[in-house]
Amino acid sequence: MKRYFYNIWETITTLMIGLGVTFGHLLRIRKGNVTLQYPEERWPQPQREIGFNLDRYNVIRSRLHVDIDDCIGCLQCSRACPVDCIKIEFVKVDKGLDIGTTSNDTKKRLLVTRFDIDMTECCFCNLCTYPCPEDCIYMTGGPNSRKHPIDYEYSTYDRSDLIFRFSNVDPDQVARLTGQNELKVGGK
Amino acid sequence: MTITWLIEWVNDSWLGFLGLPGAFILAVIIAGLAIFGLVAVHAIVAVYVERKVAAFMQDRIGPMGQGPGLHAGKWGLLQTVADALKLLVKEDIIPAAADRKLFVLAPFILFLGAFIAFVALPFSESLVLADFNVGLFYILAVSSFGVIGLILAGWASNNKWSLYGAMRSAAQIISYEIPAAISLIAVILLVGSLNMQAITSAQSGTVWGILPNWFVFQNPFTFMAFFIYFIAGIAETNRTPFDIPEAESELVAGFHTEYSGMRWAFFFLSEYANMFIVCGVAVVVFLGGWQSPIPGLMTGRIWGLFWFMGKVVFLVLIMMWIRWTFPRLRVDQLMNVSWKVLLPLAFFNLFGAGIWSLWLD
Amino acid sequence: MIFEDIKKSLDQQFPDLVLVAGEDPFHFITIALNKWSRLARFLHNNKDLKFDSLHCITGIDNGPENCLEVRYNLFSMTHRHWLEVRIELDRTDPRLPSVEQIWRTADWLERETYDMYGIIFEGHRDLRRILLEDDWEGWPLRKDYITPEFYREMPVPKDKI
Amino acid sequence: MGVNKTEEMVLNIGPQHPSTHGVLRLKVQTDGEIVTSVTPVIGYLHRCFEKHCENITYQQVIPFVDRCDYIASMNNDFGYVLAVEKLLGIEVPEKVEYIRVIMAEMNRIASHLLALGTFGLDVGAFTPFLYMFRDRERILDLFELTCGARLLYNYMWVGGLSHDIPVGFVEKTYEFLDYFEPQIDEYNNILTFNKIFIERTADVGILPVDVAINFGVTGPNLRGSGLRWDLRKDETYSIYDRFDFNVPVGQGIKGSVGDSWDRYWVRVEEMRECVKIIRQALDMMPRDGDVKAAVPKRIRPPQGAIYSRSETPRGELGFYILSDGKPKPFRLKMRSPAFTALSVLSEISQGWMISDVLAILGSLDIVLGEIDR
Repeated sequence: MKRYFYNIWETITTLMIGLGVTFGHLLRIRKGNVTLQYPEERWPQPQREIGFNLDRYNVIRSRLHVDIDDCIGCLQCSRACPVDCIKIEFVKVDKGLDIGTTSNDTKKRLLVTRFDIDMTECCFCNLCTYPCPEDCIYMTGGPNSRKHPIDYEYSTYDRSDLIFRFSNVDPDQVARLTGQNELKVGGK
Repeated sequence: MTITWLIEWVNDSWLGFLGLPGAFILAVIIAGLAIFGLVAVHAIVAVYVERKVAAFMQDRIGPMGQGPGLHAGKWGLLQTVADALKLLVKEDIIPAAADRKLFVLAPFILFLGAFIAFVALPFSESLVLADFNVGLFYILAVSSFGVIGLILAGWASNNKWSLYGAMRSAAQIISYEIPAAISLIAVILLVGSLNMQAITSAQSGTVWGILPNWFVFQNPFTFMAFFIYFIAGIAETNRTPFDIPEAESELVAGFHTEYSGMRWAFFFLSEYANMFIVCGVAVVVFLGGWQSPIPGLMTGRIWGLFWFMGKVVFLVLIMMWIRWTFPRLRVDQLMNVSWKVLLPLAFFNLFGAGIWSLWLD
Repeated sequence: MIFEDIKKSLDQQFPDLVLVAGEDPFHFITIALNKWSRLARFLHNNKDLKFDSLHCITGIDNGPENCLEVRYNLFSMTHRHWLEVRIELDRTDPRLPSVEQIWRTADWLERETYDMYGIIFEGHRDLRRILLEDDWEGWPLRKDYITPEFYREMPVPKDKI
Repeated sequence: MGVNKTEEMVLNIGPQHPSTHGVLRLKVQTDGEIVTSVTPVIGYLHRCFEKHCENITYQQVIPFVDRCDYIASMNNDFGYVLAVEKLLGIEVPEKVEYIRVIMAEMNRIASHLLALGTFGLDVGAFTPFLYMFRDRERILDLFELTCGARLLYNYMWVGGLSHDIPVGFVEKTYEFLDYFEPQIDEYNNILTFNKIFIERTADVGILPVDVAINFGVTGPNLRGSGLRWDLRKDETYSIYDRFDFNVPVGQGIKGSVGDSWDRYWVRVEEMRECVKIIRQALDMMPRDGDVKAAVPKRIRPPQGAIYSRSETPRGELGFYILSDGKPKPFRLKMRSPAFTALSVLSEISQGWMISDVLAILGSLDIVLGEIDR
């Protein structure tokens, strides 16, 4: 009998405490609100204490971008990729020809005819960006904002739009520079 | 403004050529439309309020919109309207294996149960559609009519989850009718009438000096009866912590798993209508109906309506508050609460109230 | 108990049980297939050993020319010692006694090994595929497994670009 | 009474169901509301993790390990890199160890928050779930600040970390801990000591300790059964021996030892211990040092096999790695704690009601990504 009434008493008190907690939140909604109203407000909003200042990032995981002019076709990124979403093909250029240098003053020896990244397969592990000797593959935004601004929505209507083709070499140029169509296909 | 008054009014107006039967039909249609309007508006407002209240309790801000166009009005005020429109134009799906006729019928039966109970609710001193002398009994009787709709819905869907939901809700509603009714009897005992207006009038004046002479304050037994009735009422409307018939995490959506579009909206509508009925009865029986909380102040027809609605909304808000705080009971615990806690307490209350009234005499 | 003691007590109980005992870089014993059932019961029940926790069952395919292998990692919660038991199996008809009724956790772990390698655990009460579909063909983790072109007439996806 | 039995019905809970925590299917045999047998059917999320690992290098395995237990990726990474480092025999710098411990414990809090929140959701409490997600979000924010990712981090590398912690991380973490500790009391007020919640979970799904060991149940589920067993204490790895913390166990405060409430309570208490560990680690952490100093250029472990285990929020995560001296693992077996935890479900949920089965499932805290791999 005592247990019966104790149970009722315990029920009433604990439920009242619970009601108190929710009521407190109901009253403190202005301070406690955590909703971010997406189209009006966007995520990195330091003034709202949600998220952090972009300068404070070490790294950001976002869309991959390649500065193709700096690429020397070393295939390091393609080898590092665990899901094989980077496809690179290149042509060897004759020794005498000059096809420019990268921003690190490395002389380019290979003409990258194809540099495709399938972002639908990308797992955002960031492993491809570390081995790059020229720092030309990186994820947009964050600490790399000055190289390429962030693609905030990063959404398309068509899946095929998520396959990014970076190479800007046209076939005529390949023939002119090499004099032959001997393509050495890279990638795994 | 009873239904008789309405019939006479129609008969006396330029529509008099219809004769008494025609006037009767017209009056019933007018009254029905008025109730339906009230139910619909209440549902729309209550859904909005519920979403906001829930959101605020959970540190969210709920439906929002900050301008015209695709947004649902400022502060999301038009959110439920938009939802209702969406439900209206949604595809109506009837599962191939369902019992077609019953499947179509079930939501209307459920809604009807909530709908016809409104007839006897006294909204104000003179605003009650049918002021019968068995008003309270009538409301209790017809509001359990809806359970037939629930069982039909669960059965006709031909879905195991729905069946479970329906069976649970049948057991639940039948169990909770009893403590609810017995706690109301404690008040009926004191008033000596089942007439809703008579119960309201019995609560005029003051008690303990300052408090209004409502039954919730009048004596300790009716005070307890109020809580018993309110808890049982929450159970009757299938809301958390007694929402086992639709128990989202167990039964997907319980009896309305297979429903969509407007048919589903009728389930929703009747849930909110049921909430209104339960709170309305609680207000009339325990909280002085349309009487002002400060006796003598702000009385009159319009104020009466205001007080009645205000009290109902207050109780509905408490229901929401409870819903968004508690976990759900298990089905056997639910029965335990009803039969082993609420029912003995209700009987004890009835007994106490009887002694109290004898002692007062 | 350290490994040497465990081995000593095993040698006492079952002479010529242990085929190989080595370090790779951790201690293990390789045993003959037919002794496993009795050994398991002994390891579980013996008071000094009391390997009450079977941690992991690993199936291994040593290549199309070599044998299949099953490795058991046993641990004693009371005495806190480890033992790795290795059993080598014939590739064409891999069978070994089940320990599902000794360590109940072996139930699912053995089913998983069966699912991936086709190793049949005799005496298991419910030996079905666990992760793959019941009608899956082949044993995926064997080294000579060839990915099918179709599964139930659905093509198996390939690289897009 | 015994004859009063209705026809049994098979109820398929899942693969699409609000409270199966992923794509799990439970074949439940029911007699009215009473459950007579439960058969979990798994594999809907099978992604050939182990087959995949045989075709990629040790470094590339880490993103896939992340995706196994996606709720506690840091802990999974930790377990994996410990195994590979043991195989390689490399020592990592002091600072790396501290950062790893901080990250692992933070993720443990985040994981427990999710476990408790969804457990609340399973028994019908919606609001605590959102409170817990709100706080989990702050941890994820900290992770995002550190490594750019919110869920699948790929932060711990073999021999080091992908990045040093950013400027202001330590302060932000202290701030978070100060904010978080009082929140635990709030969860207790709204959920843990709520009588309805106690009624739903206490004495429900009792898992006796011998059954737990025999079924290989580990982690908070085992501790909920009353056994003081935590790898961080009992088989210390990394630098856990330097910290002062307790191992909470289920004591049957509201029911019997090993019931669902105890498993819940162990997680609540563990969050407090995590806070303690993080505080100590932040205090003791060396402020400078190269986190990539010990990262090997090429990971080619010597021939051999290793079984290494670590304590994740779900229990003991074991990796059996067989190396043949090539840059790719010859065989990598992951022994996932949730796998064994789910296998005990059919044992402990017989005779309970449908609602209880889901409550027990919630209290076991499974992640289907790890079970199906």
